[in-house]
Amino acid sequence: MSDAPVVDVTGVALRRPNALILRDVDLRVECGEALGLFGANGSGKTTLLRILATLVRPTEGAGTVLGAPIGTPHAESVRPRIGLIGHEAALYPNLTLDENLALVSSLCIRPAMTASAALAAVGLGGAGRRRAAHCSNGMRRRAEFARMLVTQPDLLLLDEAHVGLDPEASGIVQHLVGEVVARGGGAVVVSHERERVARIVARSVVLSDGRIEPAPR
Amino acid sequence: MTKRTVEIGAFGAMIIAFAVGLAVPPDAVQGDLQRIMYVHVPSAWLAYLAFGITMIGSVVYLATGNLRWDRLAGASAEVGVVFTGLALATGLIWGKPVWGVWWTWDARLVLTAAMFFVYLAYLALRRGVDGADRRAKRSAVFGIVAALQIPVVHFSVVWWRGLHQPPTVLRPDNPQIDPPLLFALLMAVFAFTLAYAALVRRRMALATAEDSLTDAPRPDEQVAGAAVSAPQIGGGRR
Amino acid sequence: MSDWGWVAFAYTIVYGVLIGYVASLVVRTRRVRSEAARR
Amino acid sequence: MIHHVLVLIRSQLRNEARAGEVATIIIPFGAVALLVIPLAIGIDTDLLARIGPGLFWVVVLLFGVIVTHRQSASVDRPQRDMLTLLGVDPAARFAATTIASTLLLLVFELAVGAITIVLYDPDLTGWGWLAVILPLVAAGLAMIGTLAASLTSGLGGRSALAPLLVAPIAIPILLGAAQATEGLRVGAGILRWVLVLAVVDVLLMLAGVLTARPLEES
Repeated sequence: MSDAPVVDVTGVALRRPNALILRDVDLRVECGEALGLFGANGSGKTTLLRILATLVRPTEGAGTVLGAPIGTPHAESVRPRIGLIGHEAALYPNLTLDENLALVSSLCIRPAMTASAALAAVGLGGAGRRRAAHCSNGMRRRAEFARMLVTQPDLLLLDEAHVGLDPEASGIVQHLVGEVVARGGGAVVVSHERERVARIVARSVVLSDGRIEPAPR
Repeated sequence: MTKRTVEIGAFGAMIIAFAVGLAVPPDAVQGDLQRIMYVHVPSAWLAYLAFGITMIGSVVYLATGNLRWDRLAGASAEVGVVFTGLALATGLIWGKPVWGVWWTWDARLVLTAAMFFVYLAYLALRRGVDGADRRAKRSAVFGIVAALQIPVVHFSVVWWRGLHQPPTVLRPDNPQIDPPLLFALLMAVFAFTLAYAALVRRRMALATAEDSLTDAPRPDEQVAGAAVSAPQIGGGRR
Repeated sequence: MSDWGWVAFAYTIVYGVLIGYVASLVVRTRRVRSEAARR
Repeated sequence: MIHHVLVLIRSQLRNEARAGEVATIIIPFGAVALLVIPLAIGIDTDLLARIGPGLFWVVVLLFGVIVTHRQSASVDRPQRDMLTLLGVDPAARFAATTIASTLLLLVFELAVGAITIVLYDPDLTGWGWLAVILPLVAAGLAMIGTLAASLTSGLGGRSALAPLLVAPIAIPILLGAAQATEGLRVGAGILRWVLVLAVVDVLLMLAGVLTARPLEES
């Protein structure tokens, strides 16, 4: 991939009825960089991630994500290269983990791994026939990580990455981020666990008052 | 034409139409009950016009993304539901003494009732959605779906009840209505249409004010997260 | 009810509803304006 | 695109087969409705035989809305985000949900139809036409229901709003279906009503596909 930054947005503002979510966000993620994003509850981290994922159009601001200008139809073409894990798992509750992952890999243009191999890699090889509704939160998170192994995104967006994870599973986060960085992609990791995040990202910023500030050391 | 001119004109025309409607001689067949037609026919006409304008506003909004058209669609629907309701109510009131029943399963009645409920659903949808852009998109989609369906509703209802006597006014070669009565009817249609225009303008202005209240920037605006501060218990800030 | 009674009934409803609707528009506009002024 | 649609239909149907909402909740609910109506209007078997088809269509319309709003068709934001990021076109999603709902509505129609035959003993002259009428009705209802579901997704009061959006728009479907079966009973031509159903379906398909994108962005 080229050396253009993975994320390069300036002046991003988002207004919702009765609230200004983001005021003036400047954010740059270089190729091969992982960025930690902190912020108090309700400061707009999730919304910012959804803007970077091209799922939300900002009210103001410009820039590019994976080279595509945000807020234009052109941005749709890079969507398959973006991986987003939100706080709720994107799983069909009545399908098994196997079936959920198989769905992803059959919709994916170029799956990097089979569904069962990905599940085995995150330690869910024995739970593939269990329905998502019957899995614990931590297991569902692991299944989401398996999805990232299948889709191999160039921009990895992790929301509340460490919630509900045991130490082994946080190793998976480290692996995923390391992999995307090694590929020359970028990652934005939202978390409240600053110590754990510090180990996997090169740089951290804080979202506060609708702006991005450098993280205090 | 300024807003004021339209409003004053509408007010004046309504008063004239009211007076003319009561002053013209009674109809040869229907007697004084004919006077109900001077409010019923224009209301029914506006029910259709308002729906047409809502459809146009929805289509142009989706094509251009200009919120003005969405406000036109919404305003026209709200004013339209008022006139559709009036058309139904006056139809019932006319039907009771003439036919002996409030309601009959006449094709036009059923169609008007269906439109009334489509309007109500449209307005309920608008009320349910927060945010001008989101509301505009969703209601425009419903406005277009409804507009596509209305002709089908029309034909299916007409076929269902069999064809009815066509309107008697619009045949200049064979006027079946006395000139003074025709004048009263046309005056009423004119006055009601002007009133519709004035009301839609008012409603659009109100919509603009409401949107700027909820969506526009404010000097003391709170940014998301400002509402959340360090907790008072549990050792405070980490 | 006489014919004129029915006519009066219909006219009362039509003009009553229209006046009521105009009044509601005026009230709503006022409320929004005062809300905007308070900010 | 077609591949995406097929994959999505399969997983939606599988999801519903496991949840069993249509089979264990909505069909019994429709059956109860057919059972209580004679209790309210009296047990005149001739009358029931005559109004049976009409009641069947009313039940299909009002309860069919629930089929299109079943839990397994509701797509929450995380799933929708995932599908969008996988590059699934909004129109493909609309098509998949609609086709899955059409198939489930057909099942619903057949089950409720069987109950109508048992309880009301209607005249079944020309029943072969139902092979055309039932799918057309199912498709139309599925499209209106899917549109209404996406129009009301994420809104408070959604469960109450969607049926209000559907019912008046579905009038031509109800009339077309009811008049077609009535026409079969009295031996009149029904082509006109089948045509109404077909036109409704085509218009809704156009509307659904063309508006999928603006809806996606809202």
